[in-house]
Amino acid sequence: MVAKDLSVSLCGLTLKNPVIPASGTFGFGLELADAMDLNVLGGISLKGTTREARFGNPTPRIAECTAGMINSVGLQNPGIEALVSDKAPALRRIYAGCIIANISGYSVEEYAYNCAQADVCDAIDILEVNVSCPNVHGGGMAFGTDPQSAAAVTRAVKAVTRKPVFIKLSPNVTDIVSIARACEDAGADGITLINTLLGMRIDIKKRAPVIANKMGGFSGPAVFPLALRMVYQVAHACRIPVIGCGGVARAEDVVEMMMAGATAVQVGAENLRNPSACPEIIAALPGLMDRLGIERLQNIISIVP
Amino acid sequence: MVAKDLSVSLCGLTLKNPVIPASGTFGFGLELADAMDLNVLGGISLKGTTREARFGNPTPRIAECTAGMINSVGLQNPGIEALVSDKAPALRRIYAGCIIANISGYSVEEYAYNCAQADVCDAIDILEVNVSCPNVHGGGMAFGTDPQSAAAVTRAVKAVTRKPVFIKLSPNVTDIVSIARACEDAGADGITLINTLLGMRIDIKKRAPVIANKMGGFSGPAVFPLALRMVYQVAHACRIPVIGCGGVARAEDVVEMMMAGATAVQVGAENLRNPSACPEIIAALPGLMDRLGIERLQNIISIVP
Amino acid sequence: MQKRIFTIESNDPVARDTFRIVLRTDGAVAVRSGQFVDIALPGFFLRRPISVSDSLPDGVVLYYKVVGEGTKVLSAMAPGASLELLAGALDAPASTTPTHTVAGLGSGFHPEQCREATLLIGGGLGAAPLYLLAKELLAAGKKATAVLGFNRADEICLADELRALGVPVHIATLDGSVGTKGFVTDAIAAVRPSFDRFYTCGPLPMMKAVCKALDTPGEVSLEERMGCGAGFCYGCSVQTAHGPRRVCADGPVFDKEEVLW
Amino acid sequence: MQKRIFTIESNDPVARDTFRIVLRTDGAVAVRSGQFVDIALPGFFLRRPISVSDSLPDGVVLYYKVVGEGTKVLSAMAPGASLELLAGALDAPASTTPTHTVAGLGSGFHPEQCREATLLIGGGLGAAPLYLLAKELLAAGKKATAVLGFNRADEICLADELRALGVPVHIATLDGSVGTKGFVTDAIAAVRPSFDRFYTCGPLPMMKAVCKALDTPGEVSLEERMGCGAGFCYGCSVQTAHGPRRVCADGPVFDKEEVLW
Ligand SMILES: Cc1cc2nc3c(=O)[nH]c(=O)nc-3n(C[C@H](O)[C@H](O)[C@H](O)COP(=O)(O)OP(=O)(O)OC[C@H]3O[C@@H](n4cnc5c(N)ncnc54)[C@H](O)[C@@H]3O)c2cc1C
Ligand SMILES: Cc1cc2nc3c(=O)[nH]c(=O)nc-3n(C[C@H](O)[C@H](O)[C@H](O)COP(=O)(O)OP(=O)(O)OC[C@H]3O[C@@H](n4cnc5c(N)ncnc54)[C@H](O)[C@@H]3O)c2cc1C
Ligand SMILES: Cc1cc2nc3c(=O)[nH]c(=O)nc-3n(C[C@H](O)[C@H](O)[C@H](O)COP(=O)(O)O)c2cc1C
Ligand SMILES: Cc1cc2nc3c(=O)[nH]c(=O)nc-3n(C[C@H](O)[C@H](O)[C@H](O)COP(=O)(O)O)c2cc1C
Ligand code: FES
Ligand code: FES
Repeated sequence: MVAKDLSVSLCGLTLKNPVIPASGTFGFGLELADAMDLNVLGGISLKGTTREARFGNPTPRIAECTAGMINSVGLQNPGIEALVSDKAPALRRIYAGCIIANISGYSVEEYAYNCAQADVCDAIDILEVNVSCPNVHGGGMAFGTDPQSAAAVTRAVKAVTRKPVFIKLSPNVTDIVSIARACEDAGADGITLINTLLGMRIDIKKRAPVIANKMGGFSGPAVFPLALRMVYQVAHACRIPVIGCGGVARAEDVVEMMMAGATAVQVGAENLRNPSACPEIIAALPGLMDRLGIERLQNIISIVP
Repeated sequence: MVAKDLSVSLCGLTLKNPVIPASGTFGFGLELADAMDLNVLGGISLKGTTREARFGNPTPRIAECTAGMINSVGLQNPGIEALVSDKAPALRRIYAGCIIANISGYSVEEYAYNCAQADVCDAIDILEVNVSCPNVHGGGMAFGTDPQSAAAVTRAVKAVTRKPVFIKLSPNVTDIVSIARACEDAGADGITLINTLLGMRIDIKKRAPVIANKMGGFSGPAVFPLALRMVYQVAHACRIPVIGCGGVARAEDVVEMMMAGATAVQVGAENLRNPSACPEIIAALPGLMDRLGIERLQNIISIVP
Repeated sequence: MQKRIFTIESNDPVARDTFRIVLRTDGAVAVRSGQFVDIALPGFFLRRPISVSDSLPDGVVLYYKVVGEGTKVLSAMAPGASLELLAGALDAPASTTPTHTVAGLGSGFHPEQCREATLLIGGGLGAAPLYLLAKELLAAGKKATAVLGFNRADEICLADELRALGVPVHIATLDGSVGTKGFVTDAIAAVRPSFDRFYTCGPLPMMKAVCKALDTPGEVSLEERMGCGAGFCYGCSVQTAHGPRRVCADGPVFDKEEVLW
Repeated sequence: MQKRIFTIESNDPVARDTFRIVLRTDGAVAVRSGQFVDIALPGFFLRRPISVSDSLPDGVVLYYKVVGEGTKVLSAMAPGASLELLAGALDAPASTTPTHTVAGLGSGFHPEQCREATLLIGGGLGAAPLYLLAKELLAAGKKATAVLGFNRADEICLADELRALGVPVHIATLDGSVGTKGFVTDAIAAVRPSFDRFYTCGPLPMMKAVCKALDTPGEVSLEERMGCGAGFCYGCSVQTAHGPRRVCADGPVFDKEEVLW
């Protein structure tokens, strides 16, 4: 087999491969440093961070579904200060790839504040602004459900950072394209999609919701066709790069996402059931590329018209 | 085991059980008359019907997904005239349960016209107005994605029929509750949800979409947690009954949907992989009720607060 | 229709990426040529439609090509394993109990329409259903000749089996490694068989070329992605000269005049 | 951490809805008491966390109760079948290759904190990890007494196994069919054992009552729905006196003072 070129170019950064553990499903990277060679990963998206430390939602926070799961972790995190002064620099010391800080907030001002803090942290390569967390009341998702507020967040964070800004969008919307376009027009450097779908399970023995918070974010292989459709739509409607996410579990899914228009691909829930999902996907890519006649992964981005 | 009461009351009609094959996944019932005793079914929702006969979309119209499928049948149907003069009466001759006509349209006027035609057909018990088909350009889904147009369709059809009208909503929306409430305020007798999600698959060997129409309606067990959440939200926000649909494949799913708020439950994609899914679910219900300590299914509707 | 458990008796490679699988069930089987079964595979949502190549008293013989994930899983299944098939049911009253004689799904070929002599034209695994058809034709006293097309020598299958029935078999290969170099139409032109009706199964472009080249009546077997495989989802519809038709229930076999190429 | 294939050696019912499963792997195992493994089950998305009840040189013994769909599937699996477990790895360098000595996931009990004598308090299958703990304590020359609570006689398990180690076992049953009628706290009050540290695993209300009733130091083993089972998803967090802690990685065993009831 000829050597394959897995690298992709993302906002001027070169990722050795397009595979990135998705925010919230890989901690701050540090938690997995003993279990694998992190440096095989194209990038790492860190656990979503707010201004203040948060415990998150009450437990149970996890429910099983057919081919997926619901989580309502609710942005448990140590706060932006701990991210920039502790977590991200610690990861940088052991990891040379692309480090993506995932930023949340309860107001446009908080998003801007957090991004300003992250901007001065050398360990961070990209800011991924999460306007789509369904697990936090009064915050998160609401910003991602209409074009105006998504644009407002985008403008506010672009004003305070020179790092590339990806806006991470919610799939719980009628028209993903209008929201993505609004972010692009407001200066976003890229779009990440999708975050989780709002879902629910009931324990029919207990006659009560499984999740303490009743509902939570649904993701996993079950949501792949929906995520792929949104990646395709947004990649065809915008000129900025898209990071595809949602249900990716195999090398085949990475290729499918890229053909739909993704420049890089995040793996979420699959990491939870298989902590070595990302290294395994990366290891499978060259053989798959060979079978599909692909020399450079970069060449298949948006290859489907 | 004590005899269990599976019957439910829906807009004054008594269904012997809540299990109904969903529109488009059971033809006009007639296609399956040789394969099973139709009369075990609580109701049958017929293939979606438009004013004119339609061939539907080009093939391939079907794509496989993890725990689900995409269809882009595109409302192939023989037209409203054939429904009321031929299909529905033929089904009534062999089937005594609740017959639900599923009505589509390209304009508010067409919806009203089709419902007026169906209104005079004695064989039809309930009109299910599909404002949520993602497979037809310029029609269908658009009416179900904002409250005003969903209400406009509701008012128009309510004006021409005295049969109970269920509006079948699309899950491809930001706020399902506002749309359901608008339908309720406009006079709807009930809400059916969910229709399919807009999804896509790419054939990575051919580097082309699997579905000729590129995208189609995604459904099956994969979408259950999303459907359940919407049923819960709408059942708790509206006073009119909800028919729950989306990913139901087992008796347990029927119970879960009813606990979330559904008065009756439709089974869609599962019929395609298992044509006797509905009779099997119905046969499994009494044993499951026994294990869960349920005497009357009617009593568990909306039991989760 | 009925769901029915079959047991794998054998499942062996017979040509490049091509497997022959023999399935037995508890009860009588009577499938007609051109009909198919729809196989449930563990881990996959939809069933896989596969034509019946031979109908045994209590089983079926199928040939399948490993083209994707489902057929790959199937090819790894060992004798003794069970498969749930969706099949037809002979004289089925309203009941889902799987106790009826197993029939195939779909319409099947019409060997009774052949007066005296026939030409069977297969492309790749399209040869599979022609085997059962040949048996039916020979049993009815008709004469049959077969022309089979393949890409390359290592893909050839069913030729020996057809010959064993007494059917003369002519091969066309794209690379010329066996028989006529080129398409089945080239082999037909070379052989010039005489027949009053043809039956064809294979890739669409091949069948189209065949129908254009031959002016006798003929039947073609179509393929479409299927949802239900049994006529009630309208996933497999094609436009025909007689209006919309479901490949699974109204076909897969159609008169060549019906097909709008 | 590492993923590791184990083979089922035996999988037998030992009490009402309760199974004992012995799993062997290719290589060394060294699990500490209170640790768990996270089992992948075919057809289910998430793994199932189960405490290790005994650590064998090349395997583990687990006890599980059939409470839902996953444990039902597990109970139907036959000896010889394989299971993929997520487990810990002793002295693991950065590598996902499953070749390290298998450790358990999570923190485990601290038998070294017991000075002389201990009380082991189990509720239902909470008895399972106490077995390995008892072995560790006895090996270190400590004395152990066990009090186990069950709803009814047919649920009792692990009592004989603990006795076989030489541990006196006192039983409480809710219906009074065996031992003290009532809760473990009733049995403790009746037996009045002497100990300088207790270890408890069982339903939360039981452990809460135990911690309130006993004023010696103690450790409790918590349960939470888990996502990753290995410390990086924050699905299993609990608030403790020392701030948020992950049950899977910082626990499942906590000092009784840490737990905010
Ligand atoms: C009536 C009929 C008879 C057939 N007879 C045979 C036969 O005798 N031998 C044989 O090898 N093949 C036959 N096929 C084709 C066979 O169904 C496909 O090759 C098979 O479904 C591929 O499955 P897969 O999981 O390997 O492919 P994948 O591409 O992984 O399958 C994904 C989905 O697409 C469907 N699909 C993929 N290719 C086809 C296709 N060509 N036709 C219909 N559906 C497809 C699958 O069923 C599945 O739902 C027949 C098809 C039809 C419609
Ligand atoms: C650290 C730890 C150790 C455990 N040790 C044991 C043991 O030794 N023996 C034993 O029988 N059980 C033990 N459990 C509980 C065991 O994990 C559950 O009973 C089991 O996961 C139920 O699976 P199911 O598929 O049968 O239930 P379902 O209800 O069908 O499972 C659905 C989902 O909920 C999760 N879940 C359900 N109940 C629990 C629970 N009580 N705790 C955590 N997750 C749950 C499942 O893992 C799965 O993700 C332990 C739990 C934890 C957290
Ligand atoms: C346990 C868990 C925690 C998550 N936390 C975050 C988060 O903090 N920030 C964020 O942007 N997305 C978060 N997500 C969403 C994922 O990053 C991803 O967008 C989503 O799960 C879809 O991908 P998947 O289907 O591969 O899981 C979380 C997902 C899971 C499962
Ligand atoms: C093949 C197919 C055809 C469908 N046709 C219709 C239709 O004509 N009208 C309609 O309202 N819904 C139609 N639907 C949607 C289903 O009725 C149902 O709402 C949806 O599939 C979700 O349920 P499921 O997950 O059980 O499939 C169709 C679904 C499928 C799979
Ligand atoms: S596949 Fe359903 S009608 Fe043919
Ligand atoms: S289950 Fe993931 S951190 Fe504990």
